[in-house]
Amino acid sequence: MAEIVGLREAVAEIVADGDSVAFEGFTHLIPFAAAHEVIRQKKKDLTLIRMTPDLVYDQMIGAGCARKLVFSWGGNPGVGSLHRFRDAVEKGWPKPLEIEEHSHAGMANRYVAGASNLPFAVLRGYVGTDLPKVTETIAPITCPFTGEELMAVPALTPDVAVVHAQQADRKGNVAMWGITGIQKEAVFSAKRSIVTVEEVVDEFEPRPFQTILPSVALDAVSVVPNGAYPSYAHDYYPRDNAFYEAWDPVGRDRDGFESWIERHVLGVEDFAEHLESIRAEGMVKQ
Amino acid sequence: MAEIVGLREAVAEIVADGDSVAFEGFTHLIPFAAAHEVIRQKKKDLTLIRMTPDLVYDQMIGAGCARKLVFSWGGNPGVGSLHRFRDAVEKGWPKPLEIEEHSHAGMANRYVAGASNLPFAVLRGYVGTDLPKVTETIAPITCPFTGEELMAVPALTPDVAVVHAQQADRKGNVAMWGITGIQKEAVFSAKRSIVTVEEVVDEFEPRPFQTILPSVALDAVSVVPNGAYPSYAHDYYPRDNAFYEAWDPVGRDRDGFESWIERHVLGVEDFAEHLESIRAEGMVKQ
Amino acid sequence: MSGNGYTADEMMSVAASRELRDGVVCFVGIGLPSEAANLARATHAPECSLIYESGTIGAKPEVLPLSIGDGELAENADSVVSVPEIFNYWLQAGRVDVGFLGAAQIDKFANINTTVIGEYDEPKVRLPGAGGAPEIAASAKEVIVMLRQSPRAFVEKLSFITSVGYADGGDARGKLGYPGSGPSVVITDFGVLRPDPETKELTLVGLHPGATIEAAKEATGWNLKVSDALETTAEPEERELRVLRELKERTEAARKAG
Amino acid sequence: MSGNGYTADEMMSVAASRELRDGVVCFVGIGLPSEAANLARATHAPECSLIYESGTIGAKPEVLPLSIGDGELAENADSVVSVPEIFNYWLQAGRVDVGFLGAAQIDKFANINTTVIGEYDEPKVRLPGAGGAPEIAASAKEVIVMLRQSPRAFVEKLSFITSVGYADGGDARGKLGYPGSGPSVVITDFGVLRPDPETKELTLVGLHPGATIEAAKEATGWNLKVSDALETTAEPEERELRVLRELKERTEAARKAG
Repeated sequence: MAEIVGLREAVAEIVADGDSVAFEGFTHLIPFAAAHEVIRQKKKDLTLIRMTPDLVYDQMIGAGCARKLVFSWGGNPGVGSLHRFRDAVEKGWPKPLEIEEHSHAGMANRYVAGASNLPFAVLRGYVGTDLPKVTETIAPITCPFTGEELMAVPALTPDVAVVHAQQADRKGNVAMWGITGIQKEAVFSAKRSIVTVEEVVDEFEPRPFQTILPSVALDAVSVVPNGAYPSYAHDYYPRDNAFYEAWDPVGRDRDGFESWIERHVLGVEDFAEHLESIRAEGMVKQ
Repeated sequence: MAEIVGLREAVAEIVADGDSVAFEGFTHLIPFAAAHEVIRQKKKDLTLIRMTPDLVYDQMIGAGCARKLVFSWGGNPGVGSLHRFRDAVEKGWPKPLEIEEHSHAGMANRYVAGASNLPFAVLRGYVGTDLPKVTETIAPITCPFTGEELMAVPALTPDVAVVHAQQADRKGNVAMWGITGIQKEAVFSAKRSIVTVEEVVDEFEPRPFQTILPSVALDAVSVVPNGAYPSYAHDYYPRDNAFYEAWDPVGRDRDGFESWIERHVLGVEDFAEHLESIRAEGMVKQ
Repeated sequence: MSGNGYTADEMMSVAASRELRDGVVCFVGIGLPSEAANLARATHAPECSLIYESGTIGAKPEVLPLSIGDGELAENADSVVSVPEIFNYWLQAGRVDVGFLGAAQIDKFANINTTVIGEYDEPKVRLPGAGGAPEIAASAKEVIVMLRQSPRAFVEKLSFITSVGYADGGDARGKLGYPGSGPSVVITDFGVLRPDPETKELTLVGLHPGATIEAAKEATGWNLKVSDALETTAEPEERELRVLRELKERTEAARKAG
Repeated sequence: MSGNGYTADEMMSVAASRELRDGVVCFVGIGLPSEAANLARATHAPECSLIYESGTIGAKPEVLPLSIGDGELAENADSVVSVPEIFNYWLQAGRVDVGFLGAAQIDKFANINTTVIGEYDEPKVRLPGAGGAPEIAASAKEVIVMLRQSPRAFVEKLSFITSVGYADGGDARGKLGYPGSGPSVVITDFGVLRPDPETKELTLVGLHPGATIEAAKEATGWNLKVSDALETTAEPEERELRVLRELKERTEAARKAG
């Protein structure tokens, strides 16, 4: 059963040093506010799991929260590289980053297996690619009925899943709509969960392609307006493409990055202050 | 891409003697109209696949369409036995019926595997029960990562899936809502599909828990108002519980059954006439 | 009808409803379990979340569903999901606290038969089959079973094991690797049975008012063990009886109208 | 800019868009493939159904998405489903007619690298990685690849095989057991390459107007084979160019506003 609590309290109670954590949101509804709270609370040695690391993990990696990254596509979409991710992989700064690399289909099915309490998932993939040479968590498996050989990948079972959604009701049921990606599976695969939402409402309206995460499947729900910025929340605010472009020079330089994190994440109280602080520097268009 | 065609034409073109067919709908939206059309066209040697055979398969079995039944729960819900099903299993009337029996979880995962183009699915089940002694399509499988033993079941890949839904749009996209059970997986696991709908609309309204089957995943869409009667169509008409109770004495007796099928299915032109004909005999409450 | 105006079936439903703690996630079988679970929700357990295998989560039916997928179940549910999702993401994933099952036959180790009486290939009675029961029995953290006690239902040896309770007893269930811990209680029209902590054999631990040890033993197809600390079930409270009867009246009225 | 007012990149997008037949289900990669697929949808293939890996089916974007999950994609889609469903029920299930991919590097058998340049453990360039490409390459009935031709992109040996084209050529792909038949065409800024029916080696079968065999060979890191029946690509029609430019202008405007 979800409790509706402040984000600071939720992160303090639910995320521990050394945890494996999955922040999900496929371009849409990326939980930036929760990630910043993790950075502010200086959580460390985290295994970060996410299909598309995006800026959210570039920031957490650069801030030194991560020991390992499990992922399938690491870029700044439509812009270029994730420089903090590359600096950690290529140069070990601020600390070495172990990586475990899959395809999207592999990651998605690993979450499904975790959500289903199965130790592995099966798919048609990886054969003939070089991924099995560099990733240990891929193994052949034979169909007991047809003898056909397929590939197995182990379940993802993060200690904590963190997602952002549009709305919660007063009982802590959560509604998200638009592109909902892998969020349900991430939450269901995890031992504990935090959901940030734009707002709490008395009742959900029917929406196209709406997904409900029932309260009984969740632990903490925190209200954080604009909590997915600079990604977007369908029917609330658009993606700030300009921020994604502006991130490129910030992330490119170690000192510039550290100064940015200090000014806009570590040096502020919460996500509302973060938004004010980047707006004051002209980094926000909205 | 779905064509919007008459049900008679759809069944004639899409269902062949000897096919494996899955008529799905979990209490809700059971495709009775399509089943009657199959009976009227005297299709035979069908392998009938369905989690809950219900009256719809009791009628098809009694009418001699079936060679085999793959299922997980065969009863008249809240009423009692399916007498035609039992007569076929126990006495071989009107012809012997081979059965392949699973649990709901097994059947559901078999459809998921079929929909995913995988030869098998994995679940935690069957161990310690007598089902593996009587059902050949259950086999142990070992996790290549943990060594844990689980159970595998082969994919269901029906030749034809048949479901009923509330609405189609003019392009043949289909919307269903309320309890949607296993219908999406049944359609996606099948080589061909027929969807009957209550009506065609210009545009779908958002509905709670709505599922869309895109036109490109379908073959034939046929408009049949009340096509799920005596089961129900959420927001259209309720379940006719009285018909389910009235079925018990009809199904109990071979002659009574044959006469009923002759009068109300074989002897009518279409489902609208069927409804008139049972209403004339006082069998319909609605 | 017992002395003070309630039937043995009503006592059974009330006793079973009391086993459901408030706030739990309960996977409900149709029939008697559904009646008891909804009685609990309408009395002492308003916050329990009822799941039906048709895919409804947090169902709040006003009348008892005749089938497992009545529209009533979806109407005010917190969520409605697909059947694979209910079985994989909820039941198998260990999100169900209590599985609430009926049965045609049960043995002394709380294994359940809902498949056939007699030989599988030449059955005396062909029952409906497994449905959701095997995986509910496997994966719910705890299982409550309710069925009327009789020598034909409480048998020494099942014709068919559809759903596993404690297998051959002792630690046999543990070796099967199921996530759930098995049946914690069996509620009948005579009383309450619980598995012995060691042997896992079902033991009579409670008698409903008016029932006797002798009658309970006669209604059991094996030599039923009786607890030294046998308790007597508290009679149905007025509110429990009223709510149960109103629920059944509403259900009957809806069924006739429907 | 070529003589009559279009760039080589525009020619590439137009040529790629022409490969998409109307009515097909197309799984679209972001960037150049998305541009070409939406050009096709806005010209000769209005009924093609565009799928993006974020879960949108029948997406109809008015501007090109910057990322694979822009809200624009969900807005008018026929359906929006979860990521597992897109990969399992659509792509792996064989419901995708055409996979439309970009690449960082490609080899003569149309295998693709989007992972690293150099050694995996000490990469010269760390690329984004696999994303959806390996399974698109595996399971789409047919694959269209588009990328700019250069010796660094068209290489004799890939640093890393992220997605399989024809493996070592010949019938090597068949032995991998994938449902799809592999890349049918590679569109570049120089021309059109197709796999030899026997050896599966990419062969230059078409040159865009103004391009030469020599230039195409120089832009290729292996000894590029040239078809005896080399064709010349038809120049972009006025409508194709206009629609492409309007699409890009709308996209640029939305990006600046957004």
